[in-house]
Amino acid sequence: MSHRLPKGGRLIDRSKSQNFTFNGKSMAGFQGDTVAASLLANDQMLLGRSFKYHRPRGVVAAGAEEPNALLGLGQSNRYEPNQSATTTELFDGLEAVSQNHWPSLEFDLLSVNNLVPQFLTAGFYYKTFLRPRAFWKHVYEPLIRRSAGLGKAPAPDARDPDRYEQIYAFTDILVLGGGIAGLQAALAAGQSGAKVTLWEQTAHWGGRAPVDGAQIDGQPAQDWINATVARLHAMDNVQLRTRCMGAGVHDHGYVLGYERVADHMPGADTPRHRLWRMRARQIITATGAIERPLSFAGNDVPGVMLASALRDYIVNYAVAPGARIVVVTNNDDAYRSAIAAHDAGLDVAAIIDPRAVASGDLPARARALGIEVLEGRAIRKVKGGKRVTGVEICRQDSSGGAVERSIDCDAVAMSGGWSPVVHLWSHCGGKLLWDEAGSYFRPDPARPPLGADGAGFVRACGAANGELLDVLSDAHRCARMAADAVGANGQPDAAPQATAPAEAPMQPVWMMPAQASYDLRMKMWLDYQNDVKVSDVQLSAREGYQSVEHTKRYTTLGMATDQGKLSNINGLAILSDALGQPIPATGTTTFRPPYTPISIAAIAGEARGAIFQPLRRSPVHDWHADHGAEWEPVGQWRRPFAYLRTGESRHDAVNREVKNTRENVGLLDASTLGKILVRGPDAGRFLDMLYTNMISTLKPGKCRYGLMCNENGFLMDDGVVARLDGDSFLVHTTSGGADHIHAWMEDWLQCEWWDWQVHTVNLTEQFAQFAVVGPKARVLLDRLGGMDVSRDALPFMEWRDGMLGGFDARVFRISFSGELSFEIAVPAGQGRAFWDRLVTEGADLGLMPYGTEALHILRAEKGFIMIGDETDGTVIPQDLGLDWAISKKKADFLGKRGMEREAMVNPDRWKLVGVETLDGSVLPHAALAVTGGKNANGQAQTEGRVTSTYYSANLGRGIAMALVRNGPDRMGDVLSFAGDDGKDIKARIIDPVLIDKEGAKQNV
Amino acid sequence: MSDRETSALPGAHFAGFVTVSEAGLRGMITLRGDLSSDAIAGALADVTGLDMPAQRCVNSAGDMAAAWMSPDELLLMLPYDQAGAMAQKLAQALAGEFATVANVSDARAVFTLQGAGVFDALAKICPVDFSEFDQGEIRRTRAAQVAAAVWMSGADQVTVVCFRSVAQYMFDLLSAAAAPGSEPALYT
Amino acid sequence: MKRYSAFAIAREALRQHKGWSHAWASPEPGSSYDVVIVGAGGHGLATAYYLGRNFGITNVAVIDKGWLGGGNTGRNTTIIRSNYLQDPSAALYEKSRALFETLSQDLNYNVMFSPRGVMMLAQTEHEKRGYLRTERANALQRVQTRFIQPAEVKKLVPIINLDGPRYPVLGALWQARGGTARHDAVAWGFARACSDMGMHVIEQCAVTGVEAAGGQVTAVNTTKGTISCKKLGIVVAGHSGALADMAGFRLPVESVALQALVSEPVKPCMDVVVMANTVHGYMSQSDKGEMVIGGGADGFNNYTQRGSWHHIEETVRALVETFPMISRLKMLRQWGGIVDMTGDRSPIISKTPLGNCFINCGWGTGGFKATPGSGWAMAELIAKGEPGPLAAEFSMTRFREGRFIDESVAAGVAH
Amino acid sequence: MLILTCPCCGVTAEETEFSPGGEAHLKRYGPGSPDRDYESYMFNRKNPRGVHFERWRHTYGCGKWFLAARCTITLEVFGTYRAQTTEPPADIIAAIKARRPEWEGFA
Ligand SMILES: Cc1cc2nc3c(=O)[nH]c(=O)nc-3n(C[C@H](O)[C@H](O)[C@H](O)COP(=O)(O)OP(=O)(O)OC[C@H]3O[C@@H](n4cnc5c(N)ncnc54)[C@H](O)[C@@H]3O)c2cc1C
Ligand SMILES: NC(=O)c1ccc[n+]([C@@H]2O[C@H](COP(=O)([O-])OP(=O)(O)OC[C@H]3O[C@@H](n4cnc5c(N)ncnc54)[C@H](O)[C@@H]3O)[C@@H](O)[C@H]2O)c1
Ligand SMILES: Cc1cc2nc3c(=O)[nH]c(=O)nc-3n(C[C@H](O)[C@H](O)[C@H](O)COP(=O)(O)O)c2cc1C
Ligand SMILES: [Zn+2]
Repeated sequence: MSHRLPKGGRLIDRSKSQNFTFNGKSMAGFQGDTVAASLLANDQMLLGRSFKYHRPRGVVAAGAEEPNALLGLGQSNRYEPNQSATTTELFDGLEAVSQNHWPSLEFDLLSVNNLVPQFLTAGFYYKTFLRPRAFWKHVYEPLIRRSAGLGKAPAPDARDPDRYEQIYAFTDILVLGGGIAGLQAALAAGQSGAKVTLWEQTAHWGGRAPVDGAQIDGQPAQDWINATVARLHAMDNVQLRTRCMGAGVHDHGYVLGYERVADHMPGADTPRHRLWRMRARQIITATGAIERPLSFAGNDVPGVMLASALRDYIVNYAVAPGARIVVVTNNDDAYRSAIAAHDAGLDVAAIIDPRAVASGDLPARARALGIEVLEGRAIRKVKGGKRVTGVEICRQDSSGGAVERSIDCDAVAMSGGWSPVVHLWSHCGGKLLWDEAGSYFRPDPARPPLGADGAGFVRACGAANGELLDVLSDAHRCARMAADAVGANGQPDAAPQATAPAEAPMQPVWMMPAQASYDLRMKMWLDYQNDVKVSDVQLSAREGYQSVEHTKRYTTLGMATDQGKLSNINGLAILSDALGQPIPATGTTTFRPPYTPISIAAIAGEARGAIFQPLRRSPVHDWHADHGAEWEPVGQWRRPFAYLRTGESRHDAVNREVKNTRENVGLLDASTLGKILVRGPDAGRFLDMLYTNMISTLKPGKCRYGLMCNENGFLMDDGVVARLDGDSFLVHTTSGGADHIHAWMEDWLQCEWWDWQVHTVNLTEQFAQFAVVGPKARVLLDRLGGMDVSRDALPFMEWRDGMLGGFDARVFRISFSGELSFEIAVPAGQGRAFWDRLVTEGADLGLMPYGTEALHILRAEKGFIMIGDETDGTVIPQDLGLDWAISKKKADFLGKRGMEREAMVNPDRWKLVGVETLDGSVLPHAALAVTGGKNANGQAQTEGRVTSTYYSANLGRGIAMALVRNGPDRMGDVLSFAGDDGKDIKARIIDPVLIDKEGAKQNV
Repeated sequence: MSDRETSALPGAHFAGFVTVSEAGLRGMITLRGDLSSDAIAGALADVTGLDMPAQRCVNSAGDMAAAWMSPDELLLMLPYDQAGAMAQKLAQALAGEFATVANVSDARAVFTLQGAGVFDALAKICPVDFSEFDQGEIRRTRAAQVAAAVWMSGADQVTVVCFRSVAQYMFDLLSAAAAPGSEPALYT
Repeated sequence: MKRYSAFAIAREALRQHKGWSHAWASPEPGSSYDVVIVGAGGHGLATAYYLGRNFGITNVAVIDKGWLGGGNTGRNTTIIRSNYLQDPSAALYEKSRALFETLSQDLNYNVMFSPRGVMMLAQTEHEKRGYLRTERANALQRVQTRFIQPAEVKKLVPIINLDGPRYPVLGALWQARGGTARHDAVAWGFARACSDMGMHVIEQCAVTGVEAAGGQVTAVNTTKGTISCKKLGIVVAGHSGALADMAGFRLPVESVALQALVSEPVKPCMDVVVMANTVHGYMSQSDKGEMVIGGGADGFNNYTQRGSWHHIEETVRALVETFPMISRLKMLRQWGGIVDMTGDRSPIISKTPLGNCFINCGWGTGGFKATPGSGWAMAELIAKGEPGPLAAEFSMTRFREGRFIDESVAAGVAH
Repeated sequence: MLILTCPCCGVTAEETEFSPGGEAHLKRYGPGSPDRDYESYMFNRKNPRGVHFERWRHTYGCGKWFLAARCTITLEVFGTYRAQTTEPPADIIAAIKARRPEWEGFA
């Protein structure tokens, strides 16, 4: 029976009762409990089922290393699977459910797997399920998936209602872990004058020391801890934070901290988690050590737990995991657990110690209390199914054949020694040493992780450094070195002295008994959650998966949610033994962040919903939204695709806009177009390099259309350049290209032609820019007044500055539609007022705004190319018949060399033409023209591709452009485009310019 | 026309553990040229009365300020309606120099954060150590996913400038960072 | 080699599984081989396997500096698809996908190829047009894909949020017989089959130099001595630059870290692979139950197998937006691999300036799916000394000739 | 997650304020240049394991490009310097030599 003790409990407040449910059953605990503690207090030892065999699972640990006690917490939108009961604080109203069983925790049908463990060995699935082939997808895999997977996933449409946030912070010295080592390190570092931050993952300071009963400077550890925390709080240069776990150490001193701000007070009006992105110059890991289980048969039966955990439950929470306890240990420390249990009034049936003699102070003390100590002995087997009922004892140096004695008990406390928590040391490349005496890996100070300056930036201290006894001076020393490294040279107080009973050496015991038979080894769990046993690791070695990394992946050892905190060292000891090599030759697997799992939500942070990504808005964005705009994302901008009137389809709206623009007047928000000022004595020369055509010859007041290629010769951007004056040009780019082209210009100016005198200024957002397009465009501008926009005053491809209708305007006479067209730029702040004015003044002229789709159709009717449609990053200007825009005179421009390559001058390149279906229908997007043959790989051969295809309301039929092999030489030829359902579509090659070939409309 | 021009988010205001307000229209002029040259410093002083600011610093006098943006870029801040004329004056003063002047007043949005926790809010979105941030210093950086410039414009007051098109994003972001109940107690 | 089957397991179960022997032998290197393959990743091992199977060349050593399969083969997100746009890519990846269909049976090793379907979301008009283009190309390339509408997307992936505020799902390119495979098993299965043909798979043996005479390769220097060879295949992914340097040439390749992460395992909630390229995230659920998530690549050269954290944040944000229910799952582990990126994001299977030395590299972020096909094509190149039709377009000279095989053009990415 | 110091504005900032720009000190080959030169300029890269000279832009700061010498194996940054140079300056070379005596030098 696990139960609450009548007295004690360091961390609980008995005056604050908290009600919760487990699998629907009401239970009560106290404030300060962890969920695991309160469940044990309610005699709930069985908490879940294991991954593979669905074996019953109970609590093994009391902290972050817990592999078993994972629960589903909360309901509906706040439901969360796989929450560790040992690190979750109890709160009133908490709802928990157990996981991985069907139909119930007590009775799990899939535990039949457990009946045939001989078949379900490591890697069995690689050897079977091979036939029949289709069964893998339809039968075997679904079965495997259903039985795997631990907790239930949240509902498909669950929406997490909580808030999450992230924060950047900076510190000289970051101390991870608030045990006595961390506190002392923070104190000494703080006293040196450095800026110090100290994080503790739990809600409490002090770590293990208060549980272990240590004395510091002659006072109980707890008193020293309280005093030290108070001193630290009083220091301006020290920041302390509990419930904040060092999750990962990354390059150049970047550390992630996972702060569980409100997990213990759900619904509070605060962020639930906060992710710290700390940049530390020095990091001290004072993360303590983790006790190792022992490998004996049945070591996974609920009721078997770590000796330190048993002690924690008794001392911290006044919870007794059992009434009659057997302790099994290869070291002196676990005797403390026996003593604590005894002191709490529990029956300690025996201490089983595989060492030949147990002679330290602590064993002596235990014996003095009347506890029986069985030396040289081992647990042969734990009895019981869902709960320990007893143990069988044998000699440690046997094969376990002979049972010497059986002891009834309901809890077993085990200790196989301690392993320093080296995770954070290792994340960024810190290397480890094997410590023979303690049988653990600890940080090798000669091979730390290296920072930006090439020097080590992580140091370990205390138990995390393998220093189990002289913790405080180690921490002190470590802090002083870290302070030195950051140039803080204040003199800290001397390190305090801790006193503890002397401990005799531990003896490594990797298997119990030492020569255990196969039957026993098959029941010795290494990885509790993933059901990896001693026999599995041995099989893996036998089959040649000899690298520790192979064994990990073949057996899944250490791949569960606890990442092998309990199992890894034991596992690699077994592997080393099987391979007949020393443990350090086997080495560890790679330690990877996070230290314990962190919420996906915290990683996403605040970037959700409206602030998921920036959305760039033009100055008239709201007007569009209010007038039926269907949006089209263009980079981070939104542009109206079309403006839908009530009851109108997208298609109808587009047709209306297209027709109206050619018949009356259309209005386009072109504010998103890039506008870059290029200025300086060498501006012309620079633009001649950037554009394929000649720009330097452009006269002030005039505009020219230009093409930009990358150095492969591929067309990258196009747009109109206006010459403002002798040494200033205004370059227009595509909406998506503005930032890129600006960066591209700066790259060339700063890194290649740094002696050229050119400045660029990105003015994209300075101006709102609207296109007024159509036969009535001039009428509209004349109505606004203030500027002469007549044909003579402002001819095609020229621009003028002036006041238009009282607005500061720059008017360009350019056309992307073939219509009479003006693009008018006004300062962005005037954009909305100017737009409103145009809409009002144009109303009786039939003015309608049009969106990007109409824009596309209008340009396609004129055979104008569109970056991103006719180009895709593999098209050169020559492919598009734009040879006229490639200067023959210039010795060099970006892309010229690339265009010289053999594949670029190949006469068989596909070139731009118009195509029209014989029946006037609209060609499918991206349709390919087929020739009928097959290539060497059996693929249908093609000779062309549709790049743009639309229904033209003006022409009343489908129009399209295509890239076709030798296309311009094949006018009138009929191509076969592969249609849907294997039917070909016949289409004729035509001139791409379909409207007003002479340009009469735009020149009026 | 009285409301001929508007700032990006007129009147936007959020009261969290710090207040976030859109600051309205501000005049801004970009001056490009070698800031270490005497000619440019001279022109600046002549036209504005301001000394050339040191690297990453802001010099101000009255309602005008000059901020060092890069070795060859200066940002001049002044009342919105003076920007056009000032840009012209500067350009004239710099005629013959390799220098470029552009009025960029409309390209930006400006926010004011006020309160003891201004850095606590900003620390959530800017990867900057504000404990090393001095009055008179301007820091160009990233605010979550967009570019921003930040400086201390008064006691417990920070000014944040971003591009106009992302004003709403910036405002939402700052409001979320300043949400009541989310005080991180980092700088306070 | 002992055949694997349910029957064999049952028999072994009765004798404590003592009858199993090494899946692959681990011999000391011999002094000379007909072919030496550097790199015992999936591609290197597959190359050796098809050299033996298709060309009867079995005097082959595959040498790896670490544990086999420990490079990108052991750290990728296992997406298998062949819905590529350009003809040469579609041919190669579809060949590979087809080989995956029967790979478990061919190797007598269950590589758990799971043709559960791969879906690439269209979240902008531009992206949609790109996928429509791919769909059309695929139809002619004998790659079975289909553009599906949002309702079908939701049916296949109930956890998806179709109308996120920023990028509503406009449809998806769906390859029903794309999927995943158990990545480690692919390497192990090939290694076992190579070993069975008498080839030497040599681990923990780094190649440190390449020897040549008269413009022809003669041997490699390794940490276990010099090994002569008549032909050399370099198949070392992220380390291609280093090997090319040893062989005296440079590659159009840069090595960067690419990251991935897994969540804690949960019960089945997502049956297909989803790639959301506009927001840069992709996710599938492994048979064990973790959500397997691919992150972004660093932009700077890096050999650390650790990437920069911000890429993880960007990916996770994108996925929370796409699959809001993952918000309350937890990240279990993150890691990185060093991938070799070419200028057009397509691989290289090519002769090199050094005679009888061949290279297979540049798979970047997406070569796991190509493992058997790449091995097939590389084996042909090594055996014949000239590329066959599958490899013909993938030569390393294509860049200077201007014959890019650019897959990024139709809004696709290359995972 | 790297930190770099921009030599143009003096700010030390994290990687996310910068954009990487590939190998530094490439010599541009334009029209008429031999295939091999063009290929080496455009495509072929040293991609070394060890000391690497590379381009970065302070995108979210002063906007300037600069160059960095960095180790691709340890990620140690030996120094950053202005982009307006065709080869690494002497102090950078010295800093690298001090840390990597076996380094063969810039070639
Ligand atoms: C995070 C991540 C996610 C990915 N996701 C996908 C995906 O979803 N789908 C997909 O198709 N692809 C994906 N990829 C890409 C895919 O993993 C690779 O393209 C593929 O695995 C490459 O296989 P390989 O055999 O060529 O290389 P590797 O598996 O890397 O093998 C190369 C081998 O060469 C060895 N080697 C190196 N140098 C030497 C030397 N000097 N001497 C001896 N041996 C040497 C290495 O030790 C290594 O084992 C992903 C990659 C990563 C990193
Ligand atoms: N005698 C033995 O065998 C033995 C063995 C182990 C420990 N000990 C005792 O343990 C104590 C060691 O002191 P210590 O301070 O080195 O260790 P500790 O275990 O007391 O404290 C470590 C602290 O770090 C925290 N922590 C761990 N990982 C963290 C992370 N990633 N982020 C934030 N916090 C994290 C833990 O919650 C804990 O509070 C002493 O009392 C020592 O006597 C003794
Ligand atoms: C598809 C896939 C699934 C994985 N699933 C798990 C897992 O369930 N648990 C785990 O700990 N690691 C998992 N990993 C990560 C590996 O543990 C490991 O991090 C990865 O292979 C890289 O190797 P390294 O971390 O040893 O460098 C998975 C990796 C891949 C590629
Ligand atoms: Zn800078």
